[in-house]
Amino acid sequence: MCLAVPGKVVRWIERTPPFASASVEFGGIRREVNMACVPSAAIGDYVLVHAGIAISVVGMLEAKRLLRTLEELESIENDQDSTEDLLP
Amino acid sequence: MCLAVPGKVVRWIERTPPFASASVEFGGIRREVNMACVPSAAIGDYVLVHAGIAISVVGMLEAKRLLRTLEELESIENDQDSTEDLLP
Amino acid sequence: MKYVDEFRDAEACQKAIRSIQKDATQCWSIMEVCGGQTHGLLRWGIDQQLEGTVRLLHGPGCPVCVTPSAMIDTAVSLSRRSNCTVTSFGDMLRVPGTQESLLQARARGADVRLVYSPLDAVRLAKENPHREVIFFAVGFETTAPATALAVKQAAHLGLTNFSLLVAHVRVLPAMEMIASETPMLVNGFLAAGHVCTVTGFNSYEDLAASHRVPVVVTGFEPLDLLRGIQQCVTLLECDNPSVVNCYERCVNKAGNPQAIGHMEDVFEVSDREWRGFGLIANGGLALKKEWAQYDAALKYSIGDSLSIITEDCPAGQIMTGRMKPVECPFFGRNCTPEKPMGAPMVSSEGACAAYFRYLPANHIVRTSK
Amino acid sequence: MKYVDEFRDAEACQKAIRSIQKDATQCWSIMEVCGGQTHGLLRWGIDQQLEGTVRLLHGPGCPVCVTPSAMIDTAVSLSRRSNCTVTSFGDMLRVPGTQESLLQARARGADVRLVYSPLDAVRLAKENPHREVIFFAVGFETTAPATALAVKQAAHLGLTNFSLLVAHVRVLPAMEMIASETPMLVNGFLAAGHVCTVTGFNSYEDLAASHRVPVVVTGFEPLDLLRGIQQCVTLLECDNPSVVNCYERCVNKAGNPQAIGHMEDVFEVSDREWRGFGLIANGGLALKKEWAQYDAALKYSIGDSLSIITEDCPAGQIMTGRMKPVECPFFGRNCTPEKPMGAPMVSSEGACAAYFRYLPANHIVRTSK
Amino acid sequence: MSQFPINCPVSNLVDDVVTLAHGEGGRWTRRLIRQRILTRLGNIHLEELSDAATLPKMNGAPVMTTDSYVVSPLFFPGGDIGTLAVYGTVNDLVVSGALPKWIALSMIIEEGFPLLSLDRVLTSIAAAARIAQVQIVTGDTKVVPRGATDGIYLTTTGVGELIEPAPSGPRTLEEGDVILVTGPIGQHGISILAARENLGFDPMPQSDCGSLWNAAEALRNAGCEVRSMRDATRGGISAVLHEWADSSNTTIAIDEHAVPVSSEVRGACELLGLDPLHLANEGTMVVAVPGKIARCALPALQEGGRCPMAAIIGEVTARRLAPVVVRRGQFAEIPLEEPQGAPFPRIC
Amino acid sequence: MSQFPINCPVSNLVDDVVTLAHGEGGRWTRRLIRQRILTRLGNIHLEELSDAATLPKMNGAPVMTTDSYVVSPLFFPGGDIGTLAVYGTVNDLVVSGALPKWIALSMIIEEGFPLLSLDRVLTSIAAAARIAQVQIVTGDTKVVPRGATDGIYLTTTGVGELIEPAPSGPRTLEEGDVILVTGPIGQHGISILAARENLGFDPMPQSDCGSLWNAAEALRNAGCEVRSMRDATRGGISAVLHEWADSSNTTIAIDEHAVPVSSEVRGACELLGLDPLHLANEGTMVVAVPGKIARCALPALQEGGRCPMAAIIGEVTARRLAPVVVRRGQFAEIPLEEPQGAPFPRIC
Ligand code: SF4
Ligand code: SF4
Ligand SMILES: [Mg+2]
Ligand SMILES: [Mg+2]
Ligand SMILES: [Mg+2]
Ligand SMILES: [Mg+2]
Ligand SMILES: [Mg+2]
Ligand SMILES: [Mg+2]
Ligand SMILES: [Mg+2]
Ligand SMILES: [Mg+2]
Ligand SMILES: [Mg+2]
Ligand SMILES: [Mg+2]
Repeated sequence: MCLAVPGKVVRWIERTPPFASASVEFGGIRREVNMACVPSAAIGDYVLVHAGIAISVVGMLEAKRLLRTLEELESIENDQDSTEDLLP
Repeated sequence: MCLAVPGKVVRWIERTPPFASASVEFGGIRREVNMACVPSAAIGDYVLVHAGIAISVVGMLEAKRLLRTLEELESIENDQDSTEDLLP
Repeated sequence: MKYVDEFRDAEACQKAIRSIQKDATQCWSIMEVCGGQTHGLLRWGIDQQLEGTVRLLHGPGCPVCVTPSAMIDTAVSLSRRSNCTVTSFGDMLRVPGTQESLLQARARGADVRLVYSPLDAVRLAKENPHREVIFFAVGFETTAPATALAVKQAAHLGLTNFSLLVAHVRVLPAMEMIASETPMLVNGFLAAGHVCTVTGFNSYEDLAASHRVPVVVTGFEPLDLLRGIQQCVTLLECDNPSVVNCYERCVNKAGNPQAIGHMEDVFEVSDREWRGFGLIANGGLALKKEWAQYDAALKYSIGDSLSIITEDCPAGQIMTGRMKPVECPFFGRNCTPEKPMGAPMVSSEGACAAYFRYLPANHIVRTSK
Repeated sequence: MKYVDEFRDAEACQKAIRSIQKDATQCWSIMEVCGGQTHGLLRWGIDQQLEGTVRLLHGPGCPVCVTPSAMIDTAVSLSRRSNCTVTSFGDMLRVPGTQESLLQARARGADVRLVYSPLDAVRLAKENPHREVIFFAVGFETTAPATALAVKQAAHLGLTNFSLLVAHVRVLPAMEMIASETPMLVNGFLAAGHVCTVTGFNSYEDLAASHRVPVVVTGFEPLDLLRGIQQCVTLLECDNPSVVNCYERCVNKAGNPQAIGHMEDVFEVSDREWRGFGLIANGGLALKKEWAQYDAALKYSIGDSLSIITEDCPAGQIMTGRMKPVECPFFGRNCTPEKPMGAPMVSSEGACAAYFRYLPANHIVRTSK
Repeated sequence: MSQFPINCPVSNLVDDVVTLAHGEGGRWTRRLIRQRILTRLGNIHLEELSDAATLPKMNGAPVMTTDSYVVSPLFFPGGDIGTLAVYGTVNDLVVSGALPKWIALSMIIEEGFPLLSLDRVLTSIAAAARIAQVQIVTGDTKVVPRGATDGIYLTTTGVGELIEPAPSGPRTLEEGDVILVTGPIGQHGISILAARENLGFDPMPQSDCGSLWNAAEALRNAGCEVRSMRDATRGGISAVLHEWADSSNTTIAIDEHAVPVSSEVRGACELLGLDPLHLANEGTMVVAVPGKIARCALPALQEGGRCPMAAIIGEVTARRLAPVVVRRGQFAEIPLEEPQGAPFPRIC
Repeated sequence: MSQFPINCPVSNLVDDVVTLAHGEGGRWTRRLIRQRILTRLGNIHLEELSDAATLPKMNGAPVMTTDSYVVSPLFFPGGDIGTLAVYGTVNDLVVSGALPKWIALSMIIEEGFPLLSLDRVLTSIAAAARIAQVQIVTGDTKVVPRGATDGIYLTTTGVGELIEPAPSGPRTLEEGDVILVTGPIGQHGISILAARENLGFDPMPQSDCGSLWNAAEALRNAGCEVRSMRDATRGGISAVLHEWADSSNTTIAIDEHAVPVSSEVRGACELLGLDPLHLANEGTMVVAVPGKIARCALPALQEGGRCPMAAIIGEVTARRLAPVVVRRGQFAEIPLEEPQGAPFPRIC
């Protein structure tokens, strides 16, 4: 029940809840999203959108941290070498 | 506003007004007609039907009388003879 | 078909025509009151064949034609309400109001339906308890008993979603109005046979006597029409302005007592505006107080409204016999059944439509395609 | 697309898989709570690639699957009323009640519409003032703020023709119920990332501590899922039953205060029957008294009704992790997405449907055409 | 952003009605085609189930016609929308002088339409195609949401092969040509009206819905030179005669008493204020032949063409202002009104 | 006896909308045809206004196809129901290896449909027919009462002439064959969905609606042997691949990353939970060629066929249980779901 997609805030349209809304970009398209739950989102921020409303601002630093953690996995792994047999 | 057609009463269906009705024959077909205005119509009588209701019983004798009147015209006319030039 | 085919016998008709031609010493102006008679005369070519013998004037005989445009506007506005269904007879739907016709309203989304009988509108109300079904009741005394029975059926069934927008008209006051014209254009009337089936013809005695105009109760088949004309000519020739019944198989002097009873139970005589005529005293029927709950005008708070007649169409001239359709400057040019300017060109009983359809081939003014 | 593509990087995923395989000393049973996670795991083949390393159990994560059939029956009966329009999300419409689904009702004439957002249902009510628009509100805490905003918008707009049939469920009580099963089947939980986006994860501390079960807040992209599994395995391997957030870019410990605020303004915690689980204390959300005018159950006098579960489908077994879909005797034989026997085969998030769609080609039991 | 109409696959299909899933081109569409359509209409071309049918080469010139059928009610005494859709298109080919060969069938079905009704329609199509000796070679099925149509609409497109010599066409009508009809008129129009409006007629008037192949073939076999043939569908005999008169710049004169009309149609027309000349036919055509051919054409139709009620109803005359006139006994000739639409009952 | 629906001639026609009288076959129908249809679509066959068009003899085998178009909304970015109806039918002929020649056009119009919208549709039909070099040779117009349809439905039936050698057909697909698409997928599906549901996307995604003639002709000109071509309409690429795999008893493997998808379609699909492989296309086809032909087919499509985004997306492999599998990077091969209906947005 929780399909939610990150999109970039392009323009605020209305600031007052419950009708607060902004134009948000997903890939090559934009659409209007209810922003009542993310009042502090700034232009350029990514928000997570579910059922027509933004439910959070996506944290850039946290995203980078996760990807870095995984890169670290890689370096750990590079010390070893039993790879090929695990690919499908 | 007064298209009315004679049809033959074939069967009484319901006797109580305002729902009184009978099956009436027109040419090769029959249909149900409201009979509230012709309570005395008998099977075999012709009734004049307008907008789904019978508004009178057609008088057989009167019909014959009219046709006879016209036949009489004919006999009167037959005494004379300036006919052909009047046809179109 | 019995009582139909015998009265269409071509040979007998020819004899009747010759008889009329023989009897008539002058070209009498005879008005057939009912549009159905107009159509019969034209469909069978009687009009052509009596040309020069009798001048046939086409009377006010189409209730559709005489319904005021303001009344149609009311029906249109009711039909636009989201929970209302407006029902009426076919030709009524096509008559333009001041803005549009019911059919046009329907093409724009209104719920408008054609019924064959007022009783069908009752059935529709019964089958659709959540919709308000309004029957736009037009017609002469011929039709009024059917409407009266519809109201009685609705009452029996306890329906609260059925009502009438009443535009019933009475034929006699209009005939009186025509007869009162000076100079008087009409020498004799062919009274509307099917109206008389209901009402009888006692009431014509006064008209005939006071205006010295013969009134012949006449049917619709060609022989009936010819017999009526013949009788009228005879009465005129011997200067006998009396009332004669030539439609005896369907009409009694006193009319149909049950039909009158149903009609009088439900309706009372009232003044009514006729399109082309103006307000006619006692010219219509209205629901009696005790049936007020079935009156759409009360139910939906519709005020009285007289139309201001601003139309170019000289329909009043046509319907009072002062002008023949072909004499109208618009006939067949600006005004055709496809693009009618006035009601007489709309209704299939309207005199102008009848002329347009049935005029002899070599007289027809056909608009270019 | 930013924040999507990076987390689908195939090479990084392969590394994470290898890392998990390296870390796991035994085949842990880990339950992903949300159906979206189930689909991600199957769509990317993670399930296959971790076979033998981790046993993935599919949790109660589809609000559609857990909506009681009696509730659907209520929605169906509302949709059959002549002036009512019932709206809901797509998958909800396909779930059978005891008699039929909303879509089936629609095929038989009911007014049922699919909406993308509860806010669309408000717009529908605004645009159709003469119809009663009912939103059948299903969903976890992820969706509840949107429903709450819909009610607030309706109030702002002064709409009186909008109401909710509330079937919102809360995920924590169901997790507690699963964790309380003896013997305990689940070694660790992947908490539903988008639920936590709204609620945060403070509330999981008690669950983790009292049942000694690690809870890892996990996202939906393959890398997120793998990172969650990896973290869970790590916690399990070092016997550390704590709560860890692996979906940090979207989830704060305290959740989204505005979303919680809107949700709590409108809803209060209540007991609720879950299909396959029975009555769960505090397992749902209900409208607060002050919003009673938007409660379809009150507006249309709908009584409480617990379904008597007589279904053959062992959905409860599936949703509590006691049985895998392929272990169900009906799976792929009597029960397919075209002819589902139970909710988990209907919803696109249902575990059985996910298995049917994404099982490795050589495992698929395909029904004959 | 407004609500979505439900155009999603219905997983748990209602078993006895058509659902949107049946029209989505996927598994359910294929099942519908295999279980209901192919079983009834199957032939080597249709069974290919490809997007287009590749057909045997033709010798003669191809003749092509299309019509959509939106009749209400779908089932009526004497036929249904399926029979209409086959015979209507076959007859358009036949009157063009072609041998009907192939039909493409496109169905637009309303969600909720009973599968039993669909079966009935398909069975009618199959029977009519067999009788008319045409193959349904390709088709299409769309399902539209409830309320978006009236149960089912069919569109048939026919391809036939011209048989030489073809009728010379309505432009070639000339003074002295004779007009025939192949049977009693107005049957279909009255049948539809009575069934749709539930007029409660007893017996229910029967439609004349059927193939005109035998009639056309009988004229060819008898070697009759034909100026023009036309199935008198919408607008009835009147529409055909008006079109012919206008394109040949003649006036066509009809004797009303010579026009065959059944007693059912007669009665219904009097009651409802209709003229049979304006009523639709679906298995009755008007034929124009040179005056000298009338002697040969009438018996050809009555015997070889199996049209016992065929009749000569009038002739082509020099152009007057009215394109079509009707003679009623010894009365004057009266112009026949051009149909402006489907006739409907009048009470006035 | 119930009320009559109003199927009577509207004497005083509403001037700016289609009325029932326009569909009754009489004067108003003729006027509609003359003033609006012939002015836009006219050609010697259509101008005959006869019940059937007699066409020039053909040398090759006739190929026939039909489809009804019930699209909602009627107008969408990149096309409308008129363009769809022409290109859809043209493309069915093209992918069958035929030269499209003639189209029969049947319209079912709702009473009240704006004449301006009808003009727009007819203008689109005319433009598409010109581009696709087909003639609209015969047609039909029906008008149904308000509420009985969704504005307008079109049915087009196309007849073309087979160009030898024709594709050998999906049954002939074999291991090692290569699968191509002619352009980015899912454009039409997303365009329609966004326009219908008023999803407020900016820019509005454009449909790919167009003719496939150039693509097919480019393959022929380059001498490429083609196993099968198919316009990937309802059900998208997935539907075509499933059908091909089943009829050739192979498994088709697709590389998801190789499938061209525009950024608009990508964004919309993520947001709405859709898979572009299941979305409809209206000017994009799937082509199967023998493995050795891939080198020739791709540049032929990209250059001669004016399909710059054409791509090789997968290949035919030995039959496994799943008819179609998708590879996503280094992940496992996952069976591709067979479309069960038009995809619709999920939030769950
Ligand atoms: S012809 Fe037209 S304008 Fe003239 S009177 Fe008749 S309806 Fe009126
Ligand atoms: S396979 Fe079907 S019957 Fe078995 S648990 Fe899943 S939904 Fe229920
Ligand atoms: Mg045709
Ligand atoms: Mg035809
Ligand atoms: Mg024809
Ligand atoms: Mg198709
Ligand atoms: Mg319908
Ligand atoms: Mg096709
Ligand atoms: Mg197609
Ligand atoms: Mg195709
Ligand atoms: Mg046609
Ligand atoms: Mg509609």
